Amino acid sequence: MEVVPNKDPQLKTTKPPKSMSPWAMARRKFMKNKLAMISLVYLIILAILSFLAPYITTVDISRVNIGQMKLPPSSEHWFGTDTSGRDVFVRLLYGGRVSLFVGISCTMIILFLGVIVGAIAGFFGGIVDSMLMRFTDFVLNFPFLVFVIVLNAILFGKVGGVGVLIGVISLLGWGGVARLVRSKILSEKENEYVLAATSIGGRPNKVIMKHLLPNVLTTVIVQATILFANMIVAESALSYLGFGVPQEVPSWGNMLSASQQPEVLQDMPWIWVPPAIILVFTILAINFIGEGVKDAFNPKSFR
Amino acid sequence: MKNSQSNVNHDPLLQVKGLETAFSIEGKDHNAVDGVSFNVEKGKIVGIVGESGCGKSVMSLSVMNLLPKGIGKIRNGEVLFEGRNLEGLDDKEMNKIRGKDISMIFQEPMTSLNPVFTIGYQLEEVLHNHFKLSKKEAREKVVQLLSAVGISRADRIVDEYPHQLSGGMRQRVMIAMAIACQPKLLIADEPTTALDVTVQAQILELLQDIQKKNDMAIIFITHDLGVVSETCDEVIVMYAGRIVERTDVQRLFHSPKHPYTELLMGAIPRLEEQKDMLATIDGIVPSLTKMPEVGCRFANRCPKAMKECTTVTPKLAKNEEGHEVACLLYESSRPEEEVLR
Amino acid sequence: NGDSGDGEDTDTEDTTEDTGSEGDSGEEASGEPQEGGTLNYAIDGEPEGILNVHYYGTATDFEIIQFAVDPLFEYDENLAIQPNVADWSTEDNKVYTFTFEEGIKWHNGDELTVEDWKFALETLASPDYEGPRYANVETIEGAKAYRDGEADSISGIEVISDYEIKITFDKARVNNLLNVWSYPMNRSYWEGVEVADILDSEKTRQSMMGTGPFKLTKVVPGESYQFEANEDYWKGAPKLDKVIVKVIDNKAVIGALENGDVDMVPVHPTLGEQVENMENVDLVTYPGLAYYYVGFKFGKFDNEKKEVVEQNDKYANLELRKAMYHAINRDEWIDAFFSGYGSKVNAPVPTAHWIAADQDELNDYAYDPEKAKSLLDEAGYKDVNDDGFREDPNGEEFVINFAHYSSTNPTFESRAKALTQYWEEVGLKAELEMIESSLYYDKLEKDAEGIEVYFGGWGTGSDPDPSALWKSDQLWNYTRWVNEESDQLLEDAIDIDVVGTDQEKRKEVYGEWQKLLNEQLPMLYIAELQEIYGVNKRVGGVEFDVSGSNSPHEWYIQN
Amino acid sequence: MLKYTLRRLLGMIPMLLLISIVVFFLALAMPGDPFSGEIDPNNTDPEYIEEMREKLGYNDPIHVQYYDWITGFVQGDFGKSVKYKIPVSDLVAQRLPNTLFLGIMSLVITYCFAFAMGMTAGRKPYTKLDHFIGGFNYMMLAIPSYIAGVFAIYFFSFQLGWFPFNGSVNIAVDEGTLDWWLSKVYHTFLPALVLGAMGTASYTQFLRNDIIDNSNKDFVRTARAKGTPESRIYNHHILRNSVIPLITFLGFDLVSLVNGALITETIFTYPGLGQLFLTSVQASDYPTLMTLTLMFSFIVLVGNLIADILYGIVDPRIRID
Amino acid sequence: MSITELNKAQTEKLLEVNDLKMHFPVKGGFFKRTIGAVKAVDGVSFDIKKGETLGLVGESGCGKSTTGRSILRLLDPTDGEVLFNGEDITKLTGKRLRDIRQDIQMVFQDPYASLNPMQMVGDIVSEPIKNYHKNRKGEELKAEVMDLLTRVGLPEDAYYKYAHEFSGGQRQRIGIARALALKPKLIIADEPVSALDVSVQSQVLNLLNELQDEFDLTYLFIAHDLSVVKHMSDRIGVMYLGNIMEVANKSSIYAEPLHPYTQALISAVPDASKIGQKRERIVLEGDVPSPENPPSGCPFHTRCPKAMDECSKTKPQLKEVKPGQHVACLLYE
Ligand SMILES: Nc1ncnc2c1ncn2[C@@H]1O[C@H](COP(=O)(O)OP(=O)(O)OP(=O)(O)O)[C@@H](O)[C@H]1O
Ligand SMILES: Nc1ncnc2c1ncn2[C@@H]1O[C@H](COP(=O)(O)OP(=O)(O)OP(=O)(O)O)[C@@H](O)[C@H]1O
Ligand SMILES: [Mg+2]
Ligand SMILES: [Mg+2]
Repeated sequence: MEVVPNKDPQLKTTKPPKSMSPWAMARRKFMKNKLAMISLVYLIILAILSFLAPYITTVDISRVNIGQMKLPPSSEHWFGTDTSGRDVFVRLLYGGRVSLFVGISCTMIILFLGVIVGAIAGFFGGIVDSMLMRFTDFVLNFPFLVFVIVLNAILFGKVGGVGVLIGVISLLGWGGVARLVRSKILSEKENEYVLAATSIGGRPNKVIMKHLLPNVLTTVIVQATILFANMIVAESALSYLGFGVPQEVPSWGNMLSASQQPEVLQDMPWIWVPPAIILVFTILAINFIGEGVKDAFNPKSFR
Repeated sequence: MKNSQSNVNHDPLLQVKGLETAFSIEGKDHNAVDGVSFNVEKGKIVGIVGESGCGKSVMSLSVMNLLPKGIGKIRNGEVLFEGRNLEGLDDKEMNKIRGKDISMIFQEPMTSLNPVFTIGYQLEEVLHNHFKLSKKEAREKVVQLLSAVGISRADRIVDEYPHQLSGGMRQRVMIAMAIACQPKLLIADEPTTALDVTVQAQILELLQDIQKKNDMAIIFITHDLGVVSETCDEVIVMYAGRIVERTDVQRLFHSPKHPYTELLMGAIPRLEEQKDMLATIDGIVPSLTKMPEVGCRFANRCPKAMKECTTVTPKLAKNEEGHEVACLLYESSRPEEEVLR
Repeated sequence: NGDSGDGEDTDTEDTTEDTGSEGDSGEEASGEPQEGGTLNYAIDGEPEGILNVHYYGTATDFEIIQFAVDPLFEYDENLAIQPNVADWSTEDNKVYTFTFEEGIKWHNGDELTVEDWKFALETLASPDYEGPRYANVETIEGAKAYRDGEADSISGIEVISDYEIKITFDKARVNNLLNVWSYPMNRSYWEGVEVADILDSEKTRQSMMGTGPFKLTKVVPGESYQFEANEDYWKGAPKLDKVIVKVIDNKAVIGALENGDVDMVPVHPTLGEQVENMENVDLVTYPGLAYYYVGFKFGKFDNEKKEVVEQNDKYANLELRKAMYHAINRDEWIDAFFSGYGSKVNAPVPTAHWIAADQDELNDYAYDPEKAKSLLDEAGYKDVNDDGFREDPNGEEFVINFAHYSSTNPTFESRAKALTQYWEEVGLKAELEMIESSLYYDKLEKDAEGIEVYFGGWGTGSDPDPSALWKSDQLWNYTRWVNEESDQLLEDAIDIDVVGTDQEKRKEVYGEWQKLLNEQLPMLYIAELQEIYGVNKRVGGVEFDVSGSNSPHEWYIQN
Repeated sequence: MLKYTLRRLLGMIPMLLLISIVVFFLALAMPGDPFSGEIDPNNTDPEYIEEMREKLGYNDPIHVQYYDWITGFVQGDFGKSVKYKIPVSDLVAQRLPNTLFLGIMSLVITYCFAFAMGMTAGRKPYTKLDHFIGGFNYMMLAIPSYIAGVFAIYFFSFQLGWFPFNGSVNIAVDEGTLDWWLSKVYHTFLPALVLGAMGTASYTQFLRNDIIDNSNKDFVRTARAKGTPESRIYNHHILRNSVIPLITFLGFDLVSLVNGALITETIFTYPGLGQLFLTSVQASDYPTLMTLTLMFSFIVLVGNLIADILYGIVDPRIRID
Repeated sequence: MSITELNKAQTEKLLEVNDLKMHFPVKGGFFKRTIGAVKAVDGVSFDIKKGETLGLVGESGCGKSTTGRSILRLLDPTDGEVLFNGEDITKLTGKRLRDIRQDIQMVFQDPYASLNPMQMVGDIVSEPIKNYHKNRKGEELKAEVMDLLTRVGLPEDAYYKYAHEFSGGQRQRIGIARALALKPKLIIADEPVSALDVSVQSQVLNLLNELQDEFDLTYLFIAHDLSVVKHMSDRIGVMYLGNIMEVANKSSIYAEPLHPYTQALISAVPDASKIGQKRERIVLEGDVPSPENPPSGCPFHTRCPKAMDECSKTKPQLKEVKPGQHVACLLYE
């Protein structure tokens, strides 16, 4: 439904209500969404705790403490210790650092690549479009997990580490975003305001930057939440399988891979249940935020 | 006027009495149709005009009991069809009437047909809904119907999908569907608005033909006064959920009484005459949540508004000529209590 | 990969940490034997599916094969070789005469004769043979010529009768018998299959031909294998009707044992405690023949010249190695990472082996960080720049670059890390590199850059000769340690002129050798492990000793 | 239709070639002998290796090597597995049926559950039941499949003992009999459930939203106006429209099945291609690895093709010819 | 506008469109080659004199918008020339093209889609100025924009609001203000009122008329509603399937339409003035053919009640049949 405030030029009696940009409206709508807000708060707290982990605790997380292995939760070790005698709680924080970092970095890079390719293809069309889209199709034809694993298998041992993982994931992951952005641009391009922007003398780059992208951005933001969740899952799954973050670096997936040891799975739930729960909650939270954002940006609410 | 004669044996085909239809918006009910009463006689074409958002569609959906479930509901009033109250019938009962006694066509021929079923299938469905027919009979009937609405390749069209037809053709299909069971009343909600003039002319011609042939009554909803003047017997002018004026078409166009009607007529450019300036109505129809509680709803846009217009609600009343109007400019519209005060 | 070259023995250290060696000691189930029934036997690693005793490559495959084959000789609880299908006699340890049990039937009804063994030996010596067992026939006279295509037959093999065969080795050795291939191969069954095609053949992949207590009746590749009793088994019909070997994931071992889905499964030491606590399952342990060590790289090997060509002096200092040894708390480490199902070793021979030296004669480098520190101080490894870590005697930064293989098993990382921590506690900076296990031994073999100190494991076979791992001209001498005395001792130990046919004499020489290695510490010997099986209480008649289990035909299901 | 399919199939060829080139270069980047598995890794004799390299054409120029490899590949010569020492084609032939079976079953599960739940929720949106289904789906979406798999084994196999935790069939039953099929279904059910659950949640939500969307469409109003019973409107008019996009997902499902199979098969020790892939990575079994990688890409390609073709078949608005 | 003024202006042709063609390629086949063309505009010629309003009517899809957009070079015409002040602008590129847009502006059909929802009204209206006059900024620019806003009948505080806060009519005013910002000479109004309600429509039409006088504007007024076009225009061009069928003064076109299509079109318009008298409608058969394969000869012959054999063969050219009245029909050969 169209929101039509009483704006008759004649009736200047009513004080004009504060005008709101679509962003502000979306923000307000988002803030009203309890589930999304709780999720956001959760995520922010989690992020802060994780990124501040080195300042919160001075424990050397890589240290193996033979005397303190497999201890159940206690006041000293809130979530107990793992099979290497490392404090699960501390590792959880550090794990969050890695998992969130990988998630965010991959999301950012993927969005960056995807938006650029998609926007260029969508806006210029023609040859540029077909070339870029052929290439995108090509990238999309690689089964994601399979190629990440193969590439990691090749690259590990040569240049290991989180960076490689992020690079590989990003390189293989941008196709979907590019497609989405392109189709969104194509449909947005049909809107007369884009024609208008050209007709009033706007140069192409300005039309893209100022008119198209902001309108595509809502889609991109929604997509970003989905991506973020997916990337966190991808990281943890890869790490779980042993092709992700190097084992000595704690990440939620690496912590979860402890559940592959039957004695841990059955008798030491404190080692793997916390990362599992945190992971599930985080993904849940991101999904809720995504829904909230999608709702808030629902075009029916403005325009 | 026929409907002014009080003939006890001769009920009007459709009687709408004090209909109030509300939508719940953010938990509160707001009347989109606010106390509307009118009759439709057998075989007559009643036009309903008004600006966008004034409740025309909601009114007709209320009659059909097709309001969106959970959001819209009839709060008050009754709808009598051939003397039988449709209000309160359950879906099953209502389904026996819908499509058979009362049928409806809509504004958007492009989206009103199900894109994944063939034309024939969708037409047969209405027949199956109301009659026991064999497949073959139904199909024959469908081809007949399609030819009747002027589709030339009827036997081939039955196997085509809606997207293969043009807008005008689809609207013809919709009409065929609506008249399939020879209903007594057809509600046409802006059936030509989405069509080009030449196609509109075709469709209007067709509707009038069919109406004559089947002796059907039609409620013809539109915002195009020109269309009304050419097709309707009677006209109802609605504004913001209420009827502001109602009379036969000649009288309305020759001597509109309500300022809203007047302005509306002044606002459209006409082919016949050249005006330098068109009449304008400032502002827009207030949205549901912003409807004034009392007084004339048109008051804040009305150039002839008086002080009392915002405090006294005019009622729709007949003047001596049988011309109904709801405006305080006319004595008849003043509610008695208010007069007394 | 690295293999001690013994037939029955296999990769001792791989990703799943199977140590498929056979051992000693036992455990007995009690209860009433019952005829019939099905035994569910599980293996917790994926087999390669080479169901051919002459070709298989991993211990996992042999766990399947073992039900259907019957070796010519077997080993007793002291790892002493005993006649099984065949008995032997020799005068000089060069020429042997073997006599076969008569009336033994192959699973297809053919009778087993010496021809079948001859056929096996010829196959292994064939130039087209693709399996890893040529070494087990190499010592037979004429085998090399046969392989090189210079002869049509192996001159050292002489069939005397259907049940008698004479084999001449190229020279007299103490271990000729231990080394020679001891499984026959049904000649008529393989009729028409070229040697080159055996490995790919259906007969290798989908079926099996043996003389053992069970016949393979069905294969679901990579998943399960069904055996039925060989009623004609020459030692008596098996008590079980059926054996089903299932491949299960390591994760599932505990659950499957607990709910009775499997009756018998090898168990990783870390799970020992859980199995021990199960009511329906017995934990069976026996001494293993594998040991873990920390090796040093003393040089680089040239495989063409067969000699160590470059020297690496970083760890040449014996005091340094001793200090590093003393710094490690092996008891604690074994307890932590193997739940106590293991013990320290002080030489590269598991204590259960008959050649193991008297442990009292070996130095026990007990955990003693103080001693380690003083040794280091003495050797000149001091912290001169006060960064908390010792520098080398020249005052240069000293970092122990320690390598360990990695897999999905996260304990590898922590146990390796724990070792580096021990060293850091005595002031030696240590850095850990985890190397993908599929590349690990390859890198060790090639003396890859960056590997200085490394973690490894090895299994000793029933033939104790460790030459392949220790002689300075051997590729698998990963430490590249060159010591003439050691080389000499190893040669002596198999030299018939020195030790004769006397096991005691041989054991003595090996004892000397172990003492030497215990002194010189080219490796830090860490631990030997026990073999552990989880066996459901309903299974009876199973006995284990250091050579492995008894023949499955004696196993039964009880109420 | 046929023409279109043929044309699309032809159009896949250049894409396949490109992918094969990428895979080829990946293989070159791998240590060792990626293509054939012919060089005995235990034999380190440099002469032998050189001889084998020459024999196998590793000293040829790259394009010749590629040509040899790809022509071999097209003819079904995928090389020989390093780990299993049999032709990779045999290995694939052994495993493929299992993966197919798992895939089909998980699809069936996905679609059954998604339809049941999606239709219930979509028909009565914003009710308790809808919220319950929604909440359930959010949970399902948030639980990564490997966690779900581990849980499923732990709970259904070990705690309750309802389902086997590994393998694809009970060896004791005879192949081809009804029992054998039942046993296969029984063994495949749990992994298929886990694999299918991934799709179920998103499908349910999609179907629900689409049903709600469609129930506000003009054509639904038309159907009501002609007196069509409510149940018929949902089961017929709306469902048909909502199912169309869903069916086209089938193609894309193949893609997610490939990804999902890697994890699920590994967790359930289910001997399919996914598990084979992971073991081949771990064992550096390059010929197998390369074959599977190329095969998986091929599956993705086919999946996309199927999606397009299905779309043309089920949606009368799309005309392909 | 008075008659005398009109006469004076008539001498100057501001815009001349000659045989304009705009064909959109249809891609298909294996290699996505061009396999056909949508002949959206297929040889359109007309001219507009300074200060006058030319109305362009026709049914939907007949190429009105495409014509408008081609003139502004939002599309690159396939063929033909567009002379603006005597200069052919179809081949212009870069800076010259941008310059020409200072003089020709456009008002769009959809008041909802033609305003960027992310921009404040002030930004929308000032953007064209910023595009061309980098030096104008700050308060001066703001005052100018405010002035424009008041001029089109919007409150000043509209400056800080967003499009979604306005009704359809008001948005159309914003669009008009944006078009006016550069003080163009020609405004192409592409169905500026067809999305609006009658009451609002009249406001916008009145506004456009006022502005024309005030800013000395020339309009190309596109609409499908004949009465609206007639109300607004001095001359009217009737389009059908990418072709102009008839161009004439509005009085003559209404009084005596010559082309059968024009006749049908005019008779089809329902008119309240004719109430009561049942008039004869010319009801055309069938639908408009697809522009992808238009009929040969006269594009209208498939539906023309007066079609002759000849019509399917020869494509009639626009000819002056009566003074000031050009018709493309073989009836008047
Ligand atoms: N589903 C709905 N929910 C809430 N409000 C509604 C709904 N449908 C209609 N309305 C409101 O009811 C009022 C009347 O709407 P209605 O559709 O009857 O107008 P109309 O006269 O048919 O207009 P138009 O000419 O645009 O069709 C409007 O204010 C509209 O906002
Ligand atoms: N970018 C495009 N690509 C392909 N075809 C197009 C494109 N733009 C317009 N067309 C086609 O050109 C024809 C003319 O379109 P145009 O928009 O000019 O019509 P119009 O007269 O403005 O109609 P309306 O009254 O609906 O706005 C139509 O058939 C349309 O489908
Ligand atoms: Mg309506
Ligand atoms: Mg247009």
